[in-house]
Amino acid sequence: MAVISYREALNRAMDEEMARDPMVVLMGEEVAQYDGAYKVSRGLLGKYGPERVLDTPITELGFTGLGVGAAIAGVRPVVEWMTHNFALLALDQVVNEAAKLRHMSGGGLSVPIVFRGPNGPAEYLSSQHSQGLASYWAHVPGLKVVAPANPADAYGLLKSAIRDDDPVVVLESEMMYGDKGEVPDGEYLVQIGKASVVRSGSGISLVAFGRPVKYALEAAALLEKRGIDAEVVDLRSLRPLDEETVMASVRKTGRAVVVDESWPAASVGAYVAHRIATVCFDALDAPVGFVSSEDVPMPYNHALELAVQPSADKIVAAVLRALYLEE
Amino acid sequence: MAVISYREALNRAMDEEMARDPMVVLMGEEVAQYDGAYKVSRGLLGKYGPERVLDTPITELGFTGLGVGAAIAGVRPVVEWMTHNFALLALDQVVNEAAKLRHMSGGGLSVPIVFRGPNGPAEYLSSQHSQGLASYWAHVPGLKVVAPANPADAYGLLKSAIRDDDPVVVLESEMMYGDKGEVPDGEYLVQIGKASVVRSGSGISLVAFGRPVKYALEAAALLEKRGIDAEVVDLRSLRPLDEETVMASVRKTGRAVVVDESWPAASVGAYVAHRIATVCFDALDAPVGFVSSEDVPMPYNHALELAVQPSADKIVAAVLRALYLEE
Amino acid sequence: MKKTDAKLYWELRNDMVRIRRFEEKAGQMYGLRKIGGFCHLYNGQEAVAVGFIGAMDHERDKVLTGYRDHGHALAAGMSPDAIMAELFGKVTGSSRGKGGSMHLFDPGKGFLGGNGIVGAQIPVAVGVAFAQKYRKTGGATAVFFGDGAIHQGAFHEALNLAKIWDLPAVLVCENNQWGMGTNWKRVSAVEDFSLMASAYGVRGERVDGMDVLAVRDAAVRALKDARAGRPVLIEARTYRYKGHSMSDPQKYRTRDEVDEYRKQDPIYLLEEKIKAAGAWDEARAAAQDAAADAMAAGAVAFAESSPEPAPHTIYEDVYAGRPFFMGEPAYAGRN
Amino acid sequence: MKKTDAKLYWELRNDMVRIRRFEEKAGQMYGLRKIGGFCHLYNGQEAVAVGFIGAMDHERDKVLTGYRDHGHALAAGMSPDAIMAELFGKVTGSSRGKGGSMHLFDPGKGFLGGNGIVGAQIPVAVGVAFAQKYRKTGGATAVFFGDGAIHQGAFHEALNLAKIWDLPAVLVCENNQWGMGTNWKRVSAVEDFSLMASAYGVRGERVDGMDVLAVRDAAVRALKDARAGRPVLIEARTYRYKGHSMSDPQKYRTRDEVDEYRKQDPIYLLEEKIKAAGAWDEARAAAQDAAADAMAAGAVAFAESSPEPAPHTIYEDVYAGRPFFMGEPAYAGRN
Ligand SMILES: Cc1ncc(C[n+]2csc(CCOP(=O)(O)OP(=O)(O)O)c2C)c(N)n1
Ligand SMILES: Cc1ncc(C[n+]2csc(CCOP(=O)(O)OP(=O)(O)O)c2C)c(N)n1
Ligand SMILES: [Mg+2]
Ligand SMILES: [Mg+2]
Repeated sequence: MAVISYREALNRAMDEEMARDPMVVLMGEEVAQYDGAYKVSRGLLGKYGPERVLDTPITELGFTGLGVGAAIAGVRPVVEWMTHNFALLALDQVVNEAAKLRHMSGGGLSVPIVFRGPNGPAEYLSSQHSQGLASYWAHVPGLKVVAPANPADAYGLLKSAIRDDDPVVVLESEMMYGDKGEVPDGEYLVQIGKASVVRSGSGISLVAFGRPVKYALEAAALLEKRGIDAEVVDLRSLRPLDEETVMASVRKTGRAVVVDESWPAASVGAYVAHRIATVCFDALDAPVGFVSSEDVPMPYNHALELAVQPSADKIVAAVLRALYLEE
Repeated sequence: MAVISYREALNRAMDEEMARDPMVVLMGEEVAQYDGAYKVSRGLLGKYGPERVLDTPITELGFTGLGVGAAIAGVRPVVEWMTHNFALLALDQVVNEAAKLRHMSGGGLSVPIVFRGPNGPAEYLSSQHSQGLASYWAHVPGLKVVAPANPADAYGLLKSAIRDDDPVVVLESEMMYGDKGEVPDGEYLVQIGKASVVRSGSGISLVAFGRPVKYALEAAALLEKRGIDAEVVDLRSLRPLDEETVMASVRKTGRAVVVDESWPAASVGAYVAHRIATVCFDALDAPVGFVSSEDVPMPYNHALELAVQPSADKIVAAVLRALYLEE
Repeated sequence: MKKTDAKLYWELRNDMVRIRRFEEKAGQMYGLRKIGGFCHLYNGQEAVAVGFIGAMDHERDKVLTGYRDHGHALAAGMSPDAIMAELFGKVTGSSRGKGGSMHLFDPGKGFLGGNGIVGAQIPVAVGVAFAQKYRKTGGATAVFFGDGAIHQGAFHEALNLAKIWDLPAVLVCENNQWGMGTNWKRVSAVEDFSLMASAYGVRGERVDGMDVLAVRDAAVRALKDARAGRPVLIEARTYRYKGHSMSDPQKYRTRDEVDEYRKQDPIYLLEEKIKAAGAWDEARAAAQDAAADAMAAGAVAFAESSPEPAPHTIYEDVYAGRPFFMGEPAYAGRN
Repeated sequence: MKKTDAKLYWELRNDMVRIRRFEEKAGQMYGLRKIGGFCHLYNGQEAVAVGFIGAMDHERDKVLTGYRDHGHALAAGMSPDAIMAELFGKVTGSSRGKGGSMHLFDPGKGFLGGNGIVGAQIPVAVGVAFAQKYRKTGGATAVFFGDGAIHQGAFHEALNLAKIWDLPAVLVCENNQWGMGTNWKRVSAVEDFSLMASAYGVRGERVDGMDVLAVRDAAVRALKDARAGRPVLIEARTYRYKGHSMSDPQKYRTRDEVDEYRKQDPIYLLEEKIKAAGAWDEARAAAQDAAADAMAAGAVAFAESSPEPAPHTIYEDVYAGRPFFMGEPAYAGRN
């Protein structure tokens, strides 16, 4: 197994899929000549040429819609949004076109397209550039939504997304592009819709996706020192949601804390907490804890922006509350 | 008290506020010469003239952003979206501008603007024109969000929204415009952020907002016949959320069913269910029930579109489950 | 007049009459509440769809439009039965009763919808053109939209993309002079939409949208350009006779205005040309009309006798392959 | 040369030098990690902000721009201390440390931001112009945006609105020839953005954005038009010397290209004019430079010595009046 970065894992996934299927193209702002704003597409222009790796104008609605059109006509586009923040401009094309064309056509059309790019808090960027928008995609039937939290999943999920015959939104994280991890050498696909238990434990279930999985693992390490044995479930896929794995964990531990770097209201995290509270009602020994970002726009000041986000400490505090050990 | 329609109540609110404050203007597609696609602005052009009641081109992003700019420069615009479906095109201007300008300017700017129009399932319109998008607004700090379920609230909440110094999104319902109800004759404001107990009961709390409040009341009537005494809480405001009223009700009844005509995942309804399950953990005798729209795009066929939405029957079924009386 | 011309003229007449009669029948059925919701009829604009789409190569070209889509669907060769059944919400409809009037599709005929969001079809169509170029199919894509839609940012972004990537796309603005109750001049900064082409370095052309032959000529030119990688913007000046949708009381315009345009009715204008060329044949016209009526009546009969979709079908056509749902589906598995 | 001209020239020089020196200092501070995130410097483009904004009436006119906003902020008269403190994330910053480099605001000076979403400021600015017209303030609004931003639908929708409602707005496209790493010609269908004006029936003008006097003249003309209800589109052809933001390795262009433009440096060009007019004064220039340096150094000292915002301030400036929050705020009430 090679140890590569999250960025390289995404790059390798696109590279291999482009090599495998000539219908796969990549388009977005700065993806070609500049190698991607975050260098995720490095080298692909040189390898696949300007017909398959396309720099777009700054027109999120336009090129997202163009991707959707290409997808219903036989191409398999990967559309890179420089960040998910800018994808709000393209939301209509995702929600009203990509997600609904199969349905509105009674199954006549397929929309095999991937929308990807960094989502969630970054650093020193203030509120327009630093927000977790996972909930906007997870809300919508017709989409699939994945959020890889490590290089192996980044590789395996993006490959699955590219092969999927439905529109898949991939939530990456700017802050994780440099993270390194083992990725199997041979080709390897991660099934969309399967969570993974990344740390097993018996005392409480920490359920997270994307970057907060790291905080959950950090929290688990801190908790271990206190003799609390936390299990960490990485959802990996928000739509479909692998309730089986989540509920099995919570039934085992009897307690859960959900972590989501989005705002709290109408969020994926709150939905997962709600589902746990419903499905595992009889098994729960305490309310499901929920650590989200604070319900405020992201400030620029670094101490403040950290204060706004979930952290290992906040997760530990939530766990202690769930164990009625609050200090 | 006059008995007037929901449509007339909204109209009267705008009329009175325009008369009261010369800075209030109304803009949107067909609001002037056509009296509004759903006739909510009937007569306002004649009364206030083309400078204050403006027909816009079909450019949701453009005129929404124009409204935001007008709001930071001393005008108090009411922006009508012909329906919330089309507001997805304008989402960036609401989420990244209206909701954040006060914050990004460190309190230097105020954005007193109202965005309003019909939201939620309508009839025979298929999936692009018939969806509940409340969750997209409720998710966002910096916005306020209200959903009047009857003429009096439509009147009182819209007036409060127009006077509010923050951006307020008003969720109306095409299917309720004709609904009649009593509205106080004198001026009357409904405070944003206060839920209302529209039927008191002791057996279970039904928590809803917007049109589903009607289904909840219907369900309560059906339940009464079975000897089940349901309390119905109309949230009225989704942001701020009146947790006090909701939790007081659930603590009293020990059981709750939340109803939301949005899709289930990452929805306001699931968030409310999650909050109840958390805050009232010890008081709950059963999992919080949740009746949402099905997790599918809206079909055109009438029987199917009804099957997709919440209904009194589905609420009754959820209540029976919560009472462990399931048939 | 050449014999081939006469043949073409009669064909064009037939195609326009079929749309006209189909729409009249759809209007009747709406009145009988067999059809619900928004139903946007195409009466008056037939020359645009028939003139343009008739000039396309159905083996490789593609068509997209907005919600006023019955005319384009028929011109593309879609089955009237499948359309009417869709309007009735029946499972035999082209979208299995899920799409309704605004969302007709027939991928096999190159007709890719039927879109309800004003202007949203334009980038999608440019993407279809991208696929044609990428896959070297030799095809071109025509996208139809209204005088209201041209102000959407989607138009601007898409036309720029079409031009800089040399895509085989023709953008056809059907200026029927009204966007719902708004006269186009009230919301437009220019009096000639083909002017907007200059902002994107593409060829713009204005054509009389009541003259099916003029539209057809413009289409032939535009498709040739498009196939050579030069996108084109066309404004077809036309008129809609009916309300915006079935529920529109039309207070914004006078009966006289409508009557004025009816004098330039596209079917009538074409008939005059056939007459002027000495190729008129009363019996042939009557036969076409009767066949069109039979087609519309047949479509209604088909729709009437078709079954409703079963409740569990709400879970179908959401995803490819095995479906999944969030929450607790109420009807899943209950056929 | 008239004496008043000389006075103006020296003022313009001073304003440009102040921006240049401020940006150099900001760049240094970024290198020292006193400033984080995206920091887009304005070096090379000074003539546009100074030429245009200098011609505005600060009592009633308004200015909006994108994220490359330090130059416009200074030209509008904003306090360098408040700007630098904002870049440092301090509570004394113009946005109390919440906005950072991309979100400068000074409503008192008519400077309404500072916007991070490419193109989003254009409709907002047109709305400000709407308010000016509605409230009969006599003011006009200028909005600045880049060669990348002009392709956004927001531009198109906003310019159409400005025209049909006769709003006092001037849209200034600062064509610095690069949108991040993309040369403007690669994404544009036209080679002259002022051409796009014709699609909206407004006056378009291209001006040399390195020539502060030319920009100023264009501004005077445009503001006059705008005040009369005739919006204007201006393309100011200019160049940015630094990377797109501080983290840009600039592999997409050559050192030579940058040097070529440095030869037309706006400060240098103006100095040549002052010299040609025989009004050059070496001591005066040195004094301006020294004052600008002192201003920048003073701003840093102010920022350095300012306090950080307290954690509980995250709950402030979200709503007017009493705040509220969803969920369970972790820090609320803990000052
Ligand atoms: C984005 C969006 N905004 C508004 C509407 C509501 N709407 C439907 S059709 C229409 C008028 C469109 O006029 P035009 O483009 O001229 O087309 P026509 O109806 O004349 O064919 C409007 C406003 C919509 N469907 N989508
Ligand atoms: C909607 C949106 N898309 C993408 C970005 C990322 N981005 C920031 S600046 C920029 C380039 C803009 O170029 P231009 O308009 O020419 O302005 P300049 O930076 O040259 O001043 C891009 C792509 C963004 N901030 N907003
Ligand atoms: Mg029209
Ligand atoms: Mg630029």
